[in-house]
Amino acid sequence: MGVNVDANRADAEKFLREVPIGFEVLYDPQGKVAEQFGLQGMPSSFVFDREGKLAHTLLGYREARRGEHETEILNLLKRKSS
Amino acid sequence: MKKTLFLALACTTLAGCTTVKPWEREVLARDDMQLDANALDTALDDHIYFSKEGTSGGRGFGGGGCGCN
Amino acid sequence: MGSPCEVLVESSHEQPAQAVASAVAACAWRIEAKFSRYRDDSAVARINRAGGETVEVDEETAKLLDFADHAWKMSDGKFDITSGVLRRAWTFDGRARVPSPDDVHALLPLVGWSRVTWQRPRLTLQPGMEIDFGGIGKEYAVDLALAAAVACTDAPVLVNFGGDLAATGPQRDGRAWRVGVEGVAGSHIPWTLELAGGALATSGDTYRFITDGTDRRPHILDPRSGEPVRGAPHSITVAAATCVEAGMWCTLAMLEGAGAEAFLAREGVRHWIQRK
Amino acid sequence: MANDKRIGGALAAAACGLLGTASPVRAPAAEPATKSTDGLWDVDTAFLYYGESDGRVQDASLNAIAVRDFGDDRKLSLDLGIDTLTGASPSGATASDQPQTFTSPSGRGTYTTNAGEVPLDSSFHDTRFALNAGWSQPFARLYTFNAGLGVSTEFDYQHVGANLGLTRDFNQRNTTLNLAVAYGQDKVKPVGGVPMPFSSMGDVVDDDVTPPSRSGDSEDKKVLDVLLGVTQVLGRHTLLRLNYSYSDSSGYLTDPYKILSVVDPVTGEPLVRTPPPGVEGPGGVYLYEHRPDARKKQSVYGELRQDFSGKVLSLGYRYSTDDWEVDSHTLEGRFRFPVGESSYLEPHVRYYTQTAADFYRYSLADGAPLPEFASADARLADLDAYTVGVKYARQTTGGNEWSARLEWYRQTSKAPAQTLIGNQPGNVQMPDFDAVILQFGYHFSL
Repeated sequence: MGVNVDANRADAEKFLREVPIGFEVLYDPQGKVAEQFGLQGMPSSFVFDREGKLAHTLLGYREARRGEHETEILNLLKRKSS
Repeated sequence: MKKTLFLALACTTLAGCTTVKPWEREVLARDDMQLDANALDTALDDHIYFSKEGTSGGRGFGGGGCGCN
Repeated sequence: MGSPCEVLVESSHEQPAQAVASAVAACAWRIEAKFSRYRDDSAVARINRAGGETVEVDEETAKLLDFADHAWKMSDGKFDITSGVLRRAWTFDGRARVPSPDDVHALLPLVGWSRVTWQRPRLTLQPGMEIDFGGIGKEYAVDLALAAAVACTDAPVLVNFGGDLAATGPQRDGRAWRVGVEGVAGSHIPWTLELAGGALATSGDTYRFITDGTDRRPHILDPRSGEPVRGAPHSITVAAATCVEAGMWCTLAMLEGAGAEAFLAREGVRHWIQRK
Repeated sequence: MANDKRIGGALAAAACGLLGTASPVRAPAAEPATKSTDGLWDVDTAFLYYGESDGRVQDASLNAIAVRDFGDDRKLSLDLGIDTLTGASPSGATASDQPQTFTSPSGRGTYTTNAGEVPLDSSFHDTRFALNAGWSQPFARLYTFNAGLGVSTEFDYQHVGANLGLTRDFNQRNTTLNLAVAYGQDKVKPVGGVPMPFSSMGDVVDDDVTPPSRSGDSEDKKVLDVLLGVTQVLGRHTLLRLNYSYSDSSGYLTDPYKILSVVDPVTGEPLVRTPPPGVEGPGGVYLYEHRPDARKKQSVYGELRQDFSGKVLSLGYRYSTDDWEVDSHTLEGRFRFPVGESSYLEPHVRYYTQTAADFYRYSLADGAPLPEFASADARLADLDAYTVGVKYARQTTGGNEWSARLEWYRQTSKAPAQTLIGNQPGNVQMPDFDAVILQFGYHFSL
């Protein structure tokens, strides 16, 4: 799920038309969610486990670390719900 | 003296500003808000002014490496 | 059509959405009425009742028969619209009933497109033979329904007939449609696929399977042996330009059994296969 | 089914036969493609024409900067420039009410300046090639490192340079500190050799003879630049950049082609000289200039960028001072505003003013002791310059951009009163000029 923090929603929609994505996007023009998570940089990703607990926080994005992140997520998915 | 003034100015800016949050940078992220938005124009201008005026540079290492001065 | 049908229209106005819904529903009902083997008044029922007599069929039925003929040739006889009579021995309703080899062999003379004379527009079946458009009909309905929707609106539309679906293109904001595919029975994770246009079809035992206690047997039968295909995946989902193609890929891949993955990979078809 | 048989085409054809024209034209299902800038060259090209009034210097140049992002902001940039310079530039000699004859820098011929005109040396034309390559990449999240190498070559000048830079973000990237160092090593190979300081312009010599008073073929120059910068976000719409830079040049900083007129200490009129019989040579006494062999320069640069709902104002100011006593102020402003959907206009103004170098002389008095250093180069006099221009840029439907820029530049200079001799204060003629800058640019990706 993506949280878009553009103050102007039209900017986000224009971008999404150019770069289609496959997940839900929520709009947070006031940055309330961002504030709540104490965002340190853009983009930031928060990975939650099956119990809804925050498992990983990823700050920024590096193509070089993509495999690492994928493995982390797959490991979380493999873990059975307790 | 000049140096001191400059450093004092820099310190003021560092401390005295409200922080812009990472998610509030959509304007600052625009191409036309980048300091190098006119990179090629300013590089060419710097080269011209380097060869026509007594001082150069300042913005970056502008305009050097030329026998025109 | 025996499965839930839905149409999604991305429009903020009610009127075009209504028009699309009506057009799609009309299309669905028409094809259901014409090609269902469960309805006595359908074109398929008329053919199956002919008892060895030659039947002259209309243009639309002829096209479907042509398509079935192509598919039979392409699959070296594995896809066969006359294989439905085998169902008399196999019942795919979840009950544990495994037929005896004799039951199956008794039915084999009634199976085989090679025993059929198809000379457009005339079709002659051997007495006791039946055809059905399972594996083609629903997919065909999806493609036609989408075409009908496009005729009514410019808005993005997705047509979903029981898991076989097609979309006009991405959603208005450019995002792909997200489609939930029922997971392997017993698992509660529905996995999602993205569809930015084109079609998806799914074939599998998600809904219908029987069990003999050890082996789950998918509802795909090899018409040449009368036996269920061994080693077939639990479900196959394929993306293609049209739903008819996607559905045919699913069926053909299912018929490959354990070789389903290799088959689809070799053909360069985008697919998702679930095995237990 | 035979294992090697492909049926995709046959199936598609069969489906087409079934669905006929009723099949809507649709894109095949595909995972959403992520638009990526990886593996693309981002290229900025420009053609620039610079032309001064009265047939003085004209320069035409072609420039291209290509940047390739190798992913994760690791960028390679290549910068290529070619320019051709023609026309005449002021030699440093004063105007006179008599025609003046000079020996050209090669020592092989003469040229004459009409009475009442500022002497220009028209033998000045050159082609310059410049190539710079740079690499920049982030590390440890908040740091960016960059390094570059550059070379340029002209008929009489060679430059090799290297630079290193480090950037660090602080304060949620609201503050960026930047430290950069550049080092350049240049070689000057003047036409006709390096003139000795204050040697007088000689008579014309034969092709196989070195002109008199030459100390050698070439001289070196080294330049070390250090830059310390702070970029501070002042608000959602405001950005401030402050730079402090220090530049240390050493070696041969003299212009080998510039001369000073020797004048009558009472009237201030150029001395008149008659070359020996049968010899061509200067009709006056002209001495080659001599500048100090070191220059330490400091400057402060500030730039403010402010967004006004889509319109961007940028204001720049530079103060520079050096141990040659050249102090300058530069003020610059640009205002970019959109015109329609895909174009923008950007007016530009610039004002520059400088004080004269302490060794600047309009001329030298005959018989007076020579100063330690002297130059009559107007670029080291009191000087004011204005630029007014406008740029228009338009985006193509493919996302590329072309632009056109027209600027007008006026420079006026003044010789400080204490450097004037005799009657000069009433009839000083400085080589003031107007120039136009015309630039066409095209920005694209490939």
